[in-house]
Amino acid sequence: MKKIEAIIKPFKLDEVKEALAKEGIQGMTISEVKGFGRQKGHTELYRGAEYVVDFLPKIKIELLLQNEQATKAAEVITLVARTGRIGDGKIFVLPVEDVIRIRTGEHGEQAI
Amino acid sequence: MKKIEAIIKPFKLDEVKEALAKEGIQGMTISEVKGFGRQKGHTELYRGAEYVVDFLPKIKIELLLQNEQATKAAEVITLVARTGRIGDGKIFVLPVEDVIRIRTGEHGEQAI
Amino acid sequence: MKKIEAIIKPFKLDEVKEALAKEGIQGMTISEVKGFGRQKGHTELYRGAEYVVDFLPKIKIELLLQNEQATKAAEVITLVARTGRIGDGKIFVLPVEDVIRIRTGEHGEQAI
Amino acid sequence: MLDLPVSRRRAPLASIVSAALLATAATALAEEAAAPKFDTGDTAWMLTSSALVLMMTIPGLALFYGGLVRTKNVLSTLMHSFFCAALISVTWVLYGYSLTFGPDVGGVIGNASFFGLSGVLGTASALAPTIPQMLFVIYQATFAIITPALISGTFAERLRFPAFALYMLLWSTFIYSPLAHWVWGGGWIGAQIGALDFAGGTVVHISSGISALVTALYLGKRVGYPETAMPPHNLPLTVVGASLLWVGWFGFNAGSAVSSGELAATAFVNTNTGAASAALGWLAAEWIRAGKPTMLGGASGAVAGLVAITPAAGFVTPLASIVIGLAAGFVCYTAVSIKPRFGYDDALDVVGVHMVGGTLGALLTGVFATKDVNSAIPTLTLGLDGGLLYGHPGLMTKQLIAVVATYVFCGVGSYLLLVLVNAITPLRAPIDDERMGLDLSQHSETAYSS
Amino acid sequence: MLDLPVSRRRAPLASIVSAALLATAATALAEEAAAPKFDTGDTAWMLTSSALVLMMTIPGLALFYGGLVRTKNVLSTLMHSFFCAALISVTWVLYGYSLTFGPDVGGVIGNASFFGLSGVLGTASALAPTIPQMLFVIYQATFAIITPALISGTFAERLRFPAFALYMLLWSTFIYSPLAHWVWGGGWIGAQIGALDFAGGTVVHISSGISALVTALYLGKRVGYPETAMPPHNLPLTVVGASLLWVGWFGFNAGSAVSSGELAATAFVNTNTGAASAALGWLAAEWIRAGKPTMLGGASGAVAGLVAITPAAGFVTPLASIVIGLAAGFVCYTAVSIKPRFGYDDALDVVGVHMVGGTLGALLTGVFATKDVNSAIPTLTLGLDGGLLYGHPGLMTKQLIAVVATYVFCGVGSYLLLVLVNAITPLRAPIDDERMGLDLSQHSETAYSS
Amino acid sequence: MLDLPVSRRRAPLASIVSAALLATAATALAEEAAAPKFDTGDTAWMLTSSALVLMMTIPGLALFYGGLVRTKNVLSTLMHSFFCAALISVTWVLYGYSLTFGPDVGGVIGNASFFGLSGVLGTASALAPTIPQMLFVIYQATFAIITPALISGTFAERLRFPAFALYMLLWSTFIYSPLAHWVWGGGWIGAQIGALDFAGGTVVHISSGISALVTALYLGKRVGYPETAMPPHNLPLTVVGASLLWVGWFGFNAGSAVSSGELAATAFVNTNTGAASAALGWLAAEWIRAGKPTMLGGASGAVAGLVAITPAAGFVTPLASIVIGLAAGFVCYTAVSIKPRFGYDDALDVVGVHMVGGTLGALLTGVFATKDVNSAIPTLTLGLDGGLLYGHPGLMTKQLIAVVATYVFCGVGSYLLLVLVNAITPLRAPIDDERMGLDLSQHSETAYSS
Ligand SMILES: Nc1ncnc2c1ncn2[C@@H]1O[C@H](COP(=O)(O)OP(=O)(O)O)[C@@H](O)[C@H]1O
Ligand SMILES: Nc1ncnc2c1ncn2[C@@H]1O[C@H](COP(=O)(O)OP(=O)(O)O)[C@@H](O)[C@H]1O
Ligand SMILES: Nc1ncnc2c1ncn2[C@@H]1O[C@H](COP(=O)(O)OP(=O)(O)O)[C@@H](O)[C@H]1O
Repeated sequence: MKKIEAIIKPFKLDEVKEALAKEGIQGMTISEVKGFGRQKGHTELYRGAEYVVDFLPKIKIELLLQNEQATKAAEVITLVARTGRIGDGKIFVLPVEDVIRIRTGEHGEQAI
Repeated sequence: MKKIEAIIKPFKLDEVKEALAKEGIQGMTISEVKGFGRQKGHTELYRGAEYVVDFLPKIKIELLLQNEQATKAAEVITLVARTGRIGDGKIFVLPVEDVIRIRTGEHGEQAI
Repeated sequence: MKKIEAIIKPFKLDEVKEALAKEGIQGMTISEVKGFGRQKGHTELYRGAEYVVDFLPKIKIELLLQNEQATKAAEVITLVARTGRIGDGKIFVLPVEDVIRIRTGEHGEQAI
Repeated sequence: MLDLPVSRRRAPLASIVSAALLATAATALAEEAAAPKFDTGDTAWMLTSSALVLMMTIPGLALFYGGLVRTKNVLSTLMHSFFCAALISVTWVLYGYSLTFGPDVGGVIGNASFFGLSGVLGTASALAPTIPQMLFVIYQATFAIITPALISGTFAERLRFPAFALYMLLWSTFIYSPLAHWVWGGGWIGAQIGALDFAGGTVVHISSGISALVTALYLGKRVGYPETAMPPHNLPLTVVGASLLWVGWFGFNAGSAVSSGELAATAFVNTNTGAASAALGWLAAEWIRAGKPTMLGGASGAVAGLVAITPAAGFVTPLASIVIGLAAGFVCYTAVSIKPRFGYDDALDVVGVHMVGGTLGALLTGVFATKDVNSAIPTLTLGLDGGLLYGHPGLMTKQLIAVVATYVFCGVGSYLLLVLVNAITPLRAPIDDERMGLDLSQHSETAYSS
Repeated sequence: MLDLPVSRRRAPLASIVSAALLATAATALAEEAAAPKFDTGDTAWMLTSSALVLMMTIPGLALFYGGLVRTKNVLSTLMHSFFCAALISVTWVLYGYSLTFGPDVGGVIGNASFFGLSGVLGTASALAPTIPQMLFVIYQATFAIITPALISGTFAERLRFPAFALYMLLWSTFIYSPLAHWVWGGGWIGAQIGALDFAGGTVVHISSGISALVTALYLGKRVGYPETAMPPHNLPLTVVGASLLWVGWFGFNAGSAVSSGELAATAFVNTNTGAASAALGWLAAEWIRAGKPTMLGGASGAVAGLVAITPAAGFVTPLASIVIGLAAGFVCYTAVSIKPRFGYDDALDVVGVHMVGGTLGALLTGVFATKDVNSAIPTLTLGLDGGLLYGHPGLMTKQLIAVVATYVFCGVGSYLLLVLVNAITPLRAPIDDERMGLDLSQHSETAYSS
Repeated sequence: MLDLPVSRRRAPLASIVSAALLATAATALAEEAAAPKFDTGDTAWMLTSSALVLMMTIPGLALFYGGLVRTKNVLSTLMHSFFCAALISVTWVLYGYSLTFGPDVGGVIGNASFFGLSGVLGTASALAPTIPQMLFVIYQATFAIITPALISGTFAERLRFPAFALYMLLWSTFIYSPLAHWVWGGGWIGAQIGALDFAGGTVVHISSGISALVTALYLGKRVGYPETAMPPHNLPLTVVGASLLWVGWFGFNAGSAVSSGELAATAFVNTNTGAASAALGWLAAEWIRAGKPTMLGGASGAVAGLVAITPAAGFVTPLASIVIGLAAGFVCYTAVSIKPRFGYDDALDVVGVHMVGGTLGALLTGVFATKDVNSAIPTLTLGLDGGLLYGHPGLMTKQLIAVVATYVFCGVGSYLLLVLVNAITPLRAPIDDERMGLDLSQHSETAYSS
């Protein structure tokens, strides 16, 4: 089992969700995060003063999947979330030791 | 050392926190996330139009623990966060290589 | 490659960000979380009633780095985020299996 | 009630009631005299006051309450005030005004003369002889709107919407209209007992407060109360609400002079002074007892002071207002602090603020009322020219009778209505709906998105 | 238009227009009579009304719209209303008032006499003989401000700011001023046809509504509409906005009596009744059709009712207002529900609420208007003493002419202005700017931080 | 000051001061004449104005400032305004009104005649002969409330609450009351110099602005300023605040006519025009200098314009208001932009807006004032019938004296009070409390929860 963490541009969320659903992926957890990277931030104005905002809004998607599904999911996200412009985001793949479904107490792949 | 990530229903947070505290677990980090899964979303109304909201509010608990404590904690959460209905959430167990306590610079189990 | 997750006091974010940038670290993802630990919460008042708030606002920094950079980054954060008082936070180091840059599809260290 | 083309000016609402009623209630009724000549200044102030009092409910009260609930219930709470404004605006025109201010039937209720506002155009009410009766209708409508809306603070976060709508409809019809008639419309409390209520201490605040208590007891507690903390989701909204209540209350109290002159000015000063003193009183009590003064304490104190000064505003001096305000701040703070001991769940403290504050104000009116401020007092009180402080304990008795009558009538009445409503459609939301929040479960809406 | 030191009182705005214009439009023009004697009560109410109507736009409309957009566009949406207040306040003083209410040129436009408000001090307008003309200027300014601001709901979330500013400037000058002149300022619709529009059904609501439709069609849809849900980012703001619109509308409608007497009172009652009934109507429709009544539905319904009652407020009975309100609730709900079928993206439903509600109100005024409420009707309508219900279908014809003329003039005019503006500076924000949000892309600001 | 049962009407506040004082200050003092006959229209407008000016502080100013601070300090910032309303409402009744408007003692202060408002009932003030003195009391109270509340913008996010409360109490007593007495209450600036200040340019804005500067310098900077960006946590709240300030300001300026007639109307038009022009001016300056116009810029500009037009509103023409407004927009924008160079931390720009805008307005009043708008000018200014533009440089001198006197008195006075307060209870919150936020550290509260 793998955990996939994808940082994407917020307006891509709906497309990514649908593409993953098409792959048969039935669950995911998302959160609002802020990212800092090569994509430069923007300048904001405040009564004649300017200040730079480095952190840009991103969406983080967390996915627990079996190994093959994980590979597939990473590919799908890479494809769908891409705009080709700086700031499209990253995907991290992490090892997972166990998964439990709280409702049933099932462990492992059953629980995904 | 393990990292436990639990996605639970928001109204269960207080109970879970107390149950973990009873197990001697002294620290945790939580955040607001949104989940998508078997539990179906709800319909919202907007001036005669309807739209479906898939993502439901969940709480994510992050816990860094020694191995045995981790097993215990996962059990406790499974027990306490359960309502028996779809959407109770998941627990993920991830391997961890090191922990540092910023205040002291301690590493490893000392730092938990 | 490692994933570093640091939980720090919010007002330390700017300093930490700058210190990491000085180390040549070009990207990071942050989110607002709430922490519970040895640092005790505060009491709030509500029309003559008092209630204790255990969870305190923290910032979580997520960093994907090559192994040496990761060690260095953990050191820098430990140094800069420290106030010496309870609640300074933790750093967790997790193994990572792969990283993908969505814009280019690059994998591994290239993609960081 | 009679429609006179009168030119008498600047007498307080209540004075005219009694005067008119004691005199010749029967005579002028049918005959529509020549078109009355209105005073443009009085009319201007009453137009403004009507707008101000509506502003108290929407957005004032809506925000005051809406900020105090949890995020998942804010829309349902705003809806409580907003729906009362919509519903009662219509029923008031259809029948509410007539039941309340129509010609008296046995000291108990108004008759049907003014149903659909027939016969109102081109006349003046004897209660407000210098303005068009049409304006008196809408001014009074705003009082009829806010009173049931005040109760909604007690049942926030758990009442089903259909039951809410029905309860408000029945309460407004069977509790508010009779009570307002008794006190202001020529009924027994105002005209026969001679109790003083300048702008609605009994009619608005005690009535909603005691009904809130009965409702809280009948409904039971919210899931998780009191173990789980349920902090206000947006206190700035509550502060805005309290501020607009404060500002709008000038229409409520100074408007109750039903004229634009010194009585209105005095009521205005007393209203402001009472609100301010009570804010200071509550903050001081908090500072002493809990160690810190809070913003919510200041806001709650101001509202408590406004409640307490309401029956007194046109009868007492500004210095008396300071005393009334400080007392309200301390007493209501205490009432709210000890609520948990009684075990009922009055979610947003309607009892501690309106029932307690209203009762305090009604009784202190019996202490501080003075002919120096309002020369109509002897007529109104059937002979006493002031309160306890001026050597007339008799007024206290009258005030007590009015208070007790209001408690009994509204308490019992609300209980019966709750039983009735619950038999027709369940009051409480199912536990899952309550957990999910009333916004989603009752209205399929979410307050905040990104 | 003539500046008379008249003492005639309490006639509705429109009545005086016609009366004055039919009579002796030429005579008094140049000669400044002895300083007119103003009525302090009328003046007080009109000062208040002016403040209330400005409050409708800022913060009322700003919040009503601001709460409905997504977080990234809230400041740009607030700016739409705020900037209209700033811009048109100045142009109105410079030339707008004069073009609208200056002496008539061929039934089409006012002349330049009052440019820079020269000659205004110390006079009264024949349209408002008991108050200073200076006050009439500012009262009318608040109408000139809100009308273009209403349109902004249609182009929210995608218009570039420079194009917005230019469009509003041109629209206000070339659409609003002529149209308001035609209806109220002595132009052909009010003075020659004799159509009734008490407070701006055609001038304010139909005009902004039809222009909104044309603008939505011309601009195209927002990126992602309608596939992506775009839920309101902060409905409590919208509820506050709707509440302040409701309260402020008393200045709009009751203020249109331009006096402080029974006509103002009746318009006040009708306004409140219409708003309330429409809120109930919309909620009922929703409950039946979608299964739940919503807070946004209540708020939208109230606004729809306020729109529909606007042309009628000083001409109909309170019972007629209930009918008009209920109809507005049902009809506007339906209009808004079926919008998706037509495929244009009227972001915040200006068409469904203002065009549809305004048209409904204008026509129902033709049904329910009655001399009993407003004795000036025969003068205004050139002889009919009421509407369809009172046996005079002729009024409907007049109303229809006014409505159609407004559609044609504003529809075509807006289209031409859009083409012109777009040629000068692009209307649409580039797609990336739209995605990033107008707050950042147009104003370099973010609404909320921590 | 004398209590006359006068019937003179519609003269501006200031004119009566001088007239009355120059004439026979001694005579009528003790003797209470027969009950004065009040004008209901004037009274209606002043009741409304009093409500409007209170609305400027709560919720207007509270929101304007509250939206600009960081989330952790919003309640403490709201509290600044709310607490001033509570505290000064009470002290004004107890002694403030008397010190300010009581019979003059040596041109410096009022005496104790009106302590506790004794002797006020049943009389009129010579400054407002057509309304009850009771009403003049509360109208002036609202000015006394907002002035210290304005200062709070400078010390936001770092002042301890106990020190805040004490500072406001002392400032109001020892700075505001004397200064307002000098300018309006019969003291040396108004009555002997003859400087013009229609509605509070010196008394309210320069006084609070210079005190803000001194306070910012004395207190030192917030932790992290200016390295760390401290963006406003909720700009929509700020926009609502600015909008309510704009609307409420009609009570402030048009109310300062203390009557309901043409002077009020002219002041109303000028106020609106000044606000609007300054919003445009600020936006233009921003657009030119920073590349984008911002919503906060529009809101700040409007407030700057309102400040600048305040002393002039009843003395100048609408066209002059456009000039004054545009100048205020440009100048205040510049002042605020260059603030960082001076190194003090005036958190919410009280200096740049109120000190600079107020000074500009006071001086431009010296340029544009004209007898055509206000025929009382010759009496008020001891003989000059207008300003620089009308060939009378003498008025500029008077204005300059008033401005400089206000700077010196308030600057030195505030400094002394700060030293005193700090000796009694520390002004600055400890660094950890400041970091945690004042809401939690001073009030044990959190603004927003879920
Ligand atoms: N080393 C990193 N660790 C964690 N998150 C990162 C890292 N680098 C980038 N990110 C995240 O990915 C987002 C996009 O990265 P950026 O460098 O701007 O563009 P790109 O993805 O095109 O290389 C950032 O906003 C940040 O959230
Ligand atoms: N594969 C997954 N990866 C990440 N999070 C998941 C996954 N599946 C479910 N979740 C999270 O768990 C929550 C509950 O899952 P759901 O399928 O609705 O019910 P259940 O937990 O009863 O199986 C979801 O809302 C989501 O936050
Ligand atoms: N076991 C844990 N698992 C996850 N997060 C933890 C754990 N212990 C502490 N934390 C996080 O670290 C923060 C600081 O911990 P705390 O015990 O208060 O102080 P210190 O870091 O000085 O030991 C907590 O608020 C919480 O967010």
